Amino acid sequence: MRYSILSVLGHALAGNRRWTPAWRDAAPQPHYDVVIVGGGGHGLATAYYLAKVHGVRRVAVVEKGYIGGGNVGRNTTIIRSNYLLPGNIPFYEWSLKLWEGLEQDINYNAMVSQRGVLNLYHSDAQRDAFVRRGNAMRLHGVDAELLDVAAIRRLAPFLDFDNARFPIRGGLLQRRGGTVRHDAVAWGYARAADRLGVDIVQNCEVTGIRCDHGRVAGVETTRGFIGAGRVGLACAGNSSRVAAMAGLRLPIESHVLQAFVSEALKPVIPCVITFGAGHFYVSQSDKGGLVFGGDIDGYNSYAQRGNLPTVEDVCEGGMALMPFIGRVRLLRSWGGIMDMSMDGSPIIDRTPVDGLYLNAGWCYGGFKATPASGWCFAHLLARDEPHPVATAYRLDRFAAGRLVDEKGQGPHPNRH
Amino acid sequence: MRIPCPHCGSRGHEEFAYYGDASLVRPDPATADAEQAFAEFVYLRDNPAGPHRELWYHAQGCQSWLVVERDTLTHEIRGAADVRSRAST
Amino acid sequence: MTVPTVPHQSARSAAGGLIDRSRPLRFRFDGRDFTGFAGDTLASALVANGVRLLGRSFKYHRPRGLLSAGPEEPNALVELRGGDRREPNTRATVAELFDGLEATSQNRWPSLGFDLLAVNRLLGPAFAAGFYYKTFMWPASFWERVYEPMIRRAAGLGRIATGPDPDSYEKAFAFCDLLVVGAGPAGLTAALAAARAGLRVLLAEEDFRPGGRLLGETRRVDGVGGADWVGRQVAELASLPNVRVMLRTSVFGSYDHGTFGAIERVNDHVPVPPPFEPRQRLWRIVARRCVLATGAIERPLLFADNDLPGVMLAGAARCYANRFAALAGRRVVVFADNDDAWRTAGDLGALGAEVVAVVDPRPLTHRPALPAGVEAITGTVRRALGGRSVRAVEVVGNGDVRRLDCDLVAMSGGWMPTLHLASHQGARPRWDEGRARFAPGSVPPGMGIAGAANGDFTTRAALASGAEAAVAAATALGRRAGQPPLPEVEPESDAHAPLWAVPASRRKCFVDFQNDVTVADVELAGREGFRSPELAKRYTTLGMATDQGKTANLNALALLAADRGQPIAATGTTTYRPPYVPVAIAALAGPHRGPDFRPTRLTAAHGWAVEQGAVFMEAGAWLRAQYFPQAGEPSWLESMTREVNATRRAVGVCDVSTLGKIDVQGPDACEFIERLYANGMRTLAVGRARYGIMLREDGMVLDDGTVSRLAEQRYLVTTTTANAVAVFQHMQLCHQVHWPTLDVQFVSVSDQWAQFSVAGPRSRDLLRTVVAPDHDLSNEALPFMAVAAVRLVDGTRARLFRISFSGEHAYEIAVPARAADGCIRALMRAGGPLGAAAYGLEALGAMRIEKGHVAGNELNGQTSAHDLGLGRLLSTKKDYIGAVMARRGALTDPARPRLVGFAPVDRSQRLGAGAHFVPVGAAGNAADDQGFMTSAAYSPTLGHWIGLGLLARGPERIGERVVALDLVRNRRVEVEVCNPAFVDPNGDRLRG
Amino acid sequence: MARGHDSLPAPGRGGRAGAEPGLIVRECAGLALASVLARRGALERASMAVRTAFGVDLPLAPRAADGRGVTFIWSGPAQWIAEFPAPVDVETVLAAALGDAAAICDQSHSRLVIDVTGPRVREVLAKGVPVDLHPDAFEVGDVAVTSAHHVGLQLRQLSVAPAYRLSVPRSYAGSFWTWLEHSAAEFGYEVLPSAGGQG
Ligand SMILES: Cc1cc2nc3c(=O)[nH]c(=O)nc-3n(C[C@H](O)[C@H](O)[C@H](O)COP(=O)(O)OP(=O)(O)OC[C@H]3O[C@@H](n4cnc5c(N)ncnc54)[C@H](O)[C@@H]3O)c2cc1C
Ligand SMILES: NC(=O)c1ccc[n+]([C@@H]2O[C@H](COP(=O)([O-])OP(=O)(O)OC[C@H]3O[C@@H](n4cnc5c(N)ncnc54)[C@H](O)[C@@H]3O)[C@@H](O)[C@H]2O)c1
Ligand SMILES: Cc1cc2nc3c(=O)[nH]c(=O)nc-3n(C[C@H](O)[C@H](O)[C@H](O)COP(=O)(O)O)c2cc1C
Ligand SMILES: [Zn+2]
Repeated sequence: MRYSILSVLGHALAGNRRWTPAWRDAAPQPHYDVVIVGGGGHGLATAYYLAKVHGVRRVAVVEKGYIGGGNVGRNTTIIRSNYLLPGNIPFYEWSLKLWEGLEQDINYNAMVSQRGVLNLYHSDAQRDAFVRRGNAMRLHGVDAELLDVAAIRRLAPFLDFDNARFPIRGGLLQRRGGTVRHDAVAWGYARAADRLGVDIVQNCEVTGIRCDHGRVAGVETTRGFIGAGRVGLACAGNSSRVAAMAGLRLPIESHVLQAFVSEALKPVIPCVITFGAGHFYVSQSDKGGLVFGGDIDGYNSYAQRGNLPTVEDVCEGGMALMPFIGRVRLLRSWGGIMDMSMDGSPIIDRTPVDGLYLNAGWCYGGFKATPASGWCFAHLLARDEPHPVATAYRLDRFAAGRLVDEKGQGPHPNRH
Repeated sequence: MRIPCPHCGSRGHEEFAYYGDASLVRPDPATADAEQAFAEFVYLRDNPAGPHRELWYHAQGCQSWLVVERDTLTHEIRGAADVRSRAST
Repeated sequence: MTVPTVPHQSARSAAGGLIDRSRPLRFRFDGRDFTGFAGDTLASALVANGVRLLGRSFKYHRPRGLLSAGPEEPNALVELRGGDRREPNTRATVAELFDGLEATSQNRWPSLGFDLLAVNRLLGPAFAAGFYYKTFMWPASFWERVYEPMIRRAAGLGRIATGPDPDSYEKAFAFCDLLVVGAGPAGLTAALAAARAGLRVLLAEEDFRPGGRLLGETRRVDGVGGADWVGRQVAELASLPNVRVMLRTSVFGSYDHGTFGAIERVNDHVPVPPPFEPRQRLWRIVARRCVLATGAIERPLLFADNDLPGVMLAGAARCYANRFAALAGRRVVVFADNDDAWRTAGDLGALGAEVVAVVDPRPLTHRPALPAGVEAITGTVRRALGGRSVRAVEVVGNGDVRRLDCDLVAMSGGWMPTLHLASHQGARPRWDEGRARFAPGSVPPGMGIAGAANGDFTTRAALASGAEAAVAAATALGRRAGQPPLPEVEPESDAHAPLWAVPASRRKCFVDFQNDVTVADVELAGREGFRSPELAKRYTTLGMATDQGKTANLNALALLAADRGQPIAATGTTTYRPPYVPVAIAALAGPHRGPDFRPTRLTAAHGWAVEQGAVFMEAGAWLRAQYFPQAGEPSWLESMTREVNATRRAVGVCDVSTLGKIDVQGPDACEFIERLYANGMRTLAVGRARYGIMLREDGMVLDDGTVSRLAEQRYLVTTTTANAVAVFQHMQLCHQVHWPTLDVQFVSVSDQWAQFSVAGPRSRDLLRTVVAPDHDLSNEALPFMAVAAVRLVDGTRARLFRISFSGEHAYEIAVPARAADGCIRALMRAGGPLGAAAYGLEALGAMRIEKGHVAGNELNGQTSAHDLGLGRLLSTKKDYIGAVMARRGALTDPARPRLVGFAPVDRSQRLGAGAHFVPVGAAGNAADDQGFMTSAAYSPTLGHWIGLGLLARGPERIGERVVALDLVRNRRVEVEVCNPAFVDPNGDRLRG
Repeated sequence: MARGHDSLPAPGRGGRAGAEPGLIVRECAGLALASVLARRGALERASMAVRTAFGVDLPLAPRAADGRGVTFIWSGPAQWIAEFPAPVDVETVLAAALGDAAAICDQSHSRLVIDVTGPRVREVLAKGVPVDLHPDAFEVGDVAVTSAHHVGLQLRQLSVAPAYRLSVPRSYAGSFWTWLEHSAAEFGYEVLPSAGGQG
C-alpha cells in the first residue's frame, strides 16, 4: 500500500488495525539470480536498484540478524559529498543526488535533511587543505563555501571562539550536506525492494560460500543452502569474515567506532559541525538529542562496543568546541564495527572468485554512500562492469599503488 | 582495556599505540616476487573474529613494542610479550 | 533555641522519616515557593507539598506526575537551576534538595497547567508509531522549510543553557581489589565481609544516603529498624582503613578488564560549588573483582490511562512515606500482582492515608496481612479516571466492575533485577520463566552479582548473597574470608505471579511513559513487521528516552512475546548500553576544556619571544612565534617582509627548537640509519650532515630532515615538528620489530636541546660573537653541511650545524635548553649592529618557498618522492623502508601531479594555497583539474607572490601558463609554471 | 635567572587557604640527568660496570636504585635515567664507567623535575596519574613511566611519607603545572624554594 497523508488518516480512523507488514518476512527459496549478503543499507539499496533499474527481481537479501541492525542502524547519520579526490567526489555527489530524490522514489520519508555540514579549521595548514578541497568540489560541480569567523559566529554563536586552545579560524560549509534518519533508510529500501519482489530473509546467517569449479554456486546459511547465480557481499564490518569463506584476504581491518546521543533538547544546533582540532562532530536529531562522535577506538574488534577513554576523548572535544553543552547529559553510547580499508576508501568490484562480488571498505563514511553504493553495486552485479562513478574502487588498486587516500595516512586503517 | 605490559604492569590501553597483525613479517626485498610479497605485507590482513596476535606500542610508557594475544570478539587478553623476545633466541 | 517557623507541608507527617526537620530548605518550582527538609529529594519535597503535576509527556503533552522515587523516573524531568547553570531533563527523584533550589517544568507552553500542544492528544491515532515515515513527503521542498522545523520545535524536552558551563570538573583514577556497586543490604554486607578479609574495597552508592530499599521500607534487621542497621554497617565500614565509601557516586558503565566509569556528584547538592571544588568528578575505577548489588526496579502495570499523575509505583509510594514521611495520596488503591506490594497498605495507612483496597489478580490461598478496613479484591484495575490527576479507578474483580474513588494508585508488577552493568559488555540477561525475572546471563570476568540484582528479593536472601559474593571475590584473590553470621530479618514474601495482560481499551495505555509509547503502538509495530524487540524499539522509540526504558522494556517484551505467541525467553531483550544513568558531558570531559583542552608545548626561549611581542600560532601541540610586529607595521605582511629582508640582506634568527631530535648511537647506528632513509647515508662522514627522506613502507614520503654524524657511532637525526612523535615510533618499530638484531640505541633529545637558525650573509659574523673565539668558523673549517661541537663564549656546550632551510648562508646552533634564553639574548644583542632581526614562521615559510623546499603542505602523505622532485634521492643500491613499493609504476608515473613553482603573470596578483590548476581558457570543471597549489607566499625577495604546487607533468611544463582557480575565494589568477627554486637555484649563497 | 614557563612559580601558598597545605611541591633544579641504554647483549656488562663504579645494580624492573652519587631510574627495558644531584658532565662520567656497554646521552635540560609530598599528595596525583599508588601496590623506590593530563610523566616514590619525584618534558612543564595546581587547589598547596643549584 502506498503511504500518504490520506492513508495515515484513513488507517487512524480504523484504529490502525489494518496496516500490513512493511516488508514480507520471507523464507529463503532454493535459488535466486542474485543473493546479497547483508541486510544493511547497502545490501537493501543494491537489491532495490537491481530490481528497479536493472529488472533483476529474483533477488534475496540475507541478513544474519534483523535488517538495519548493522552500521546503517548505528551511525551518526551524516550525509555530504565534500570529498577531496577525483576518485571519490563524483561517487559521493551522485549519492547526494539520489538522497535528494529518495523519498519520492521509495515512497518513504527518511527525513533527508539538508541542514548543512560545517567543517571548522584552526590553522593555516588546515585552511589550505580546506581550500584545496572546496575547490576540488566546486570543479566537480559540488557546492562548497569557505566561511570566515564572522560568518561562523552568525551560524553557530555558541562555539568557543575566545577561550579555546585551538581558536577557530574559519570553516568549509557544504549546505547540501546534512542528515538522514538512519533506520528509515533501511526500512524504506526494504519496503521498496519488497514491493518489487525482492525477498528479505532475516535471521539467516551466511556460514559458507559454495563454489563449483571456481565459480560461485550459492551460500550456505543457518537456514540452509541458497543457490545463486551471483553473490554480492555487503557485510560492512564483517566483510573479512565472509570473504574468508571464499578464501579471500582483504585490505581491511575491522575496528569499532562509537557514537553518542544526549538527552532530548529543544533545537539549538542548526547544522552538522565538525571540530578540526580534536575528534568531535555533532548534529541534533529531529527528536532533540545531540548525536555526536569522534575517533575510532583504534584496535581490531568485532565486539560492537567501545571503551571509556574514547568516550572521554570525544566529550573533551565537545567541551573544547562548544562549552555550552556541559550540563547536557550523555544518554547512550554504542559501537559499530567498521570495515576500515587500507586507504580509507571503499571497494566495489569483482573478486578473484567468479560470480562473487564485493562491496566493502566503507570505514566510517558509508552511510552517506548508501544510495550510490547500492546503485553502483547493482550496476556491477547486473552488467559485470563497474559503474562510471565507481571506477576508482577496484580491488587491485592497492597492489598497483592507485590508492584513494583522502587523508594521506597510508596503509594504517586505524588512522584513516 | 588493560594491557599487561611485561615491563610496566597492567596499564590502560590509551597509553599504547596499535599496529595490527603481529604475524606479518617484512618480506625479503631481494626475492623475485618481492613486489607482490610487499603488497600483501602492506595491504592484506586476515582480520579474524577471535584470537588475534597483534602489535601494541607502549608509547606513554616503556616504548616497547609488544605482541599481545587478544580476542577480537571478547577483548579477552591471553598474554603479552616484548616483541624482541621472539628474536633474542 | 528558636525553632524556625516552617511553612506547612500539606502531605508531610509530623514525625518519622529520614529527614532533618530542624533544617528546612526553601525551594521554588515553576515560580512558586515551597519548603522541604534536609534529606529530601526535589521529588519527595514536592510530594510533601502535595504537588502532583510535574511535567508533560514528549509527544501528546499529557500531564504527568511522579512514577518512581529513583533513577528510573521517566516523567518528572525538570530544568534545574538557571542561567548558564541550567540543567535540562533533571530527574526530580534524584535531585537532592538544597536551600534556594530552583526548578521549572519543561516541554509545555504556555504553562504546565495549560499546555496548548495537548491538542496533539486529539490527533492521537494519526500520531501512532512511525507516522512520520509515511507522511510529510509532499511537496518535497516542504520538508526542510515547513515540516521539519515544526517537528523539531515540538520535539525535544528541556532547554540547554546558552553560555559555557561555569563550573569545573575533574577526573580521577581509583584502584581496588573489590568494587561493590550499591550500598543496599546486599552491597553493605559484601563490602564488610570483603573488607574484613583484608581486601581493598570501594563501595559506590548513587544515593546520598546508603541503605537502598531498606530506607524505603519499615523492615527490621537484627532487631532494629532498617536505617539503624544500615547506620551500624556504615560505621564499621568507616572504621576500616581498607574501605572507601563513595556516596553520590553512580557507576555508569562497565568496560573491559575490570574498568568502570563512575560519576561522583561532588557538589550538586549545593547551589554553587565552593571555591576550588569541582561540580562533579569522573572516576575511572580499575577493580580486580566487582560485586554488583544494584538492587531491582519495580515494574508498572498496564491499564488504560495509567499515566495519570497519582498513578505511582507501589515501592515509590512506600519510599515517600517511610523515608520521607510524605504521603503521595490520601485515598489509596493498591494494584499489584505480588505479595511485596501489599505492604503498601500498612505503610501508607500508618501515616494516615485511607487505603481503599488492594487489587490483585492472583487467586490467593494465603493472603498477606492487611490493616483493618482494607478490602482485598481479586481482580484488576482496568482504567484510571481523572483529568490532571487520578480521581478514581475502574476495577474488574469479584465478578463485576466497580469504580473506586482514590487519589493514588500504587501499582506493582513485581521487581526487575538491575543488571545493566552486567550487560554492558554484551552478555544479555536470561529470562527465568519460573521466577518471572531476569537472571544474569554470562557476566563479565571478575563480576559477581548479589541481592535483588541477583534475583534474591528477600532481605535475608540479599544479605546471604552479598556475603557469598564477597567470599567468592576474596577466594578468587587468594584471601581467606569467613562467611559472616547473618542478622535476623523479619520474614517477608517475594511471591509473585506476573500480570502481563492488558485490558482491551480504546484509551491509551502507556508502556514507555516519557516517549508516549502505548500498547497500541507496540501492537502496531508488530502488525507492520517490526517484531524483533530491536526493530520495535526503533520503530516506536520505546526505551529510547532519558530513562532508557528502565520501567518500560520488560512490559514491551511481554507484549511482543504475546504478539508472536512466544515465551519471553525466546523474544530476547534490547541491548544494554552505558551510561546506566545519563552523565553530564562536561563531567566526561573533566578539566580538558578551554585553554586546557590539550597541553601547550613551549620552547625554552618562549619567554624571550613573549617579551619581543611575538604573535604566536599553533603548530601541532606547540605555540610558535608567527612574526614579531614592530611599531608602524599594520599587518603580518609588513613584519614578515622586514624579517625576510633582514635575513636575506644581513642576518635573521629563528627559534627552530620544535624540530624532533633523536640521538642515535651504537655499532649498528650507521646500518640502521641506512635502512631508515631512502637516500644513501653510509658515506656520511663524521662532522657532516645530510638531508634525508624517509618513506613509509607503502613507498610514500613519511618525513624529511637532516642526519648529522656526530661521531663514528653517533648520529643526530631531526624530524619535522609535526612528525616528531610518529617518526620516533616508526624508528622503534623498525628496530624492535623488523631488525631487532641491530645493535643500535636511540632516544629523543627534543626537549634537551634548543635550536636557533642563524641565517643570512652576516650569519657568520653574528655567530662569531657568541661562539668561543678558538673555534674556526671559516668556510674551509666549517663548510656547507658541516657539523661541529663548539663552546659559546660563556662556556656553554653547543652544536653548530651549517645547514639552511632559508637558502642563505646559514647555521643552526643548538644549546642545552636552559641556556636557550641566554643564547637568544646574546645573539640578538650582538645582532643589533649587524642589522639582525628575529623571524617567525611566516618569514620562515616565505623563505623556504622562495627556495623551493618542501614542508608539511607538500609532505601530506599523498606524495611520492618522485612527486616532490626528490626521486633522484631514492637509492637503488640498498634496502630501506619503502624501497620496493616506491618503485611501483603508479608512484613514478610522470603524469602524476609533480612539484613546480608558480608566479602570477600579473605580478601584482596574490596567490593562495589550495587553488587548483586548470588550462588557460578552460571552463573549470573536473576534467580540467590538473593539480593544486600546495603553498603560497608573498616573496619579499622577488617582490611578488609565488607558490609551490603539484601540477600534472609539472617539470615538463616549465614556462607554460595555467590558471590557478580558487573558486571558494573567488579568485582566478593566470600563473607561469617555473622552477620551484625561486631564489639562488644553484645554491651559491649556501656555500658562500 | 627569571622564572619562566618551564619552572615552578615563585614560592608561596595557593589554592584553598588553611592550616596545612595538602600538597607541598618543590622544584629540583640542579640535577644532572642522562639516558643510559645498554648495548645489545651487554646488559650484564653494563650492570657490572655500574656496580663497580657506583656500587649499585641496575634495576631490571620499574625501580630506582641509589648508587654512590647517582640514582639509576628504570625507564624501559635495558634503559635508565641516571640522575646526579648536582650538575656534572654526565656523558663523560658515565662513559668512563660504562665504556662501550651502553649508549649515553645527556638529558640534564630535558625535564622539569619536582618533588611532591603532603598529606593529600596521593589524592592529588590520583586526579591524573593512571597508576595505583596505594602502599600495597607501590613502594619506596618504585618507578612508573606513564602520562598524566596528556603529558608524559616519570614518577618515583622517594619515601614512605609519602613523597614522589615527578619528571615531565620541559616543553610541557607549564601545562603540567596548570594541571597539578588545579588538582591541588581544593586541598591548598605550597611551593617551596627550589632545591639544588639554580634556585
Ligand atoms: C558509530 C558510527 C558512526 C557512523 N557515522 C557515519 C556518518 O555520519 N556518515 C556516514 O556516511 N557513515 C557513517 N558511518 C558508516 C556507515 O554506517 C557504514 O559505512 C555503512 O552503514 C555500511 O554499510 P551498510 O549500511 O550496508 O552496513 P551494515 O548496516 O553494517 O550492513 C551489513 C549487514 O551485513 C550483515 N551481515 C554480516 N555478516 C553476515 C553474514 N555472515 N550473513 C548475513 N548477514 C551478515 C550484518 O548483520 C549487517 O546487517 C558510521 C558508522 C558507525 C559505526
Ligand atoms: N520482597 C520483594 O519482592 C523484594 C523485591 C526486590 C527488592 N526487595 C528488597 O530490596 C532489598 C534488596 O537489597 P539489595 O541490596 O539487593 O538492593 P537495594 O535496592 O536495597 O540496594 C541497591 C543500591 O544500589 C544502588 N545502585 C544501583 N545502581 C547503582 C549504580 N549503578 N551505581 C551506584 N549505586 C547504584 C542503589 O541506589 C541502591 O542503594 C531488600 O531489602 C529486599 O527486601 C524486596
Ligand atoms: C542517529 C541516532 C540517534 C539515536 N538516538 C537515540 C535516542 O534518542 N535514544 C536512545 O536510547 N538511543 C538512541 N540511539 C541509539 C540506539 O538506541 C542504539 O544504541 C543504536 O542504534 C545501536 O544499537 P545497539 O545499542 O542496540 O547495539 C540513536 C542511534 C542513532 C544512530
Ligand atoms: Zn611498558
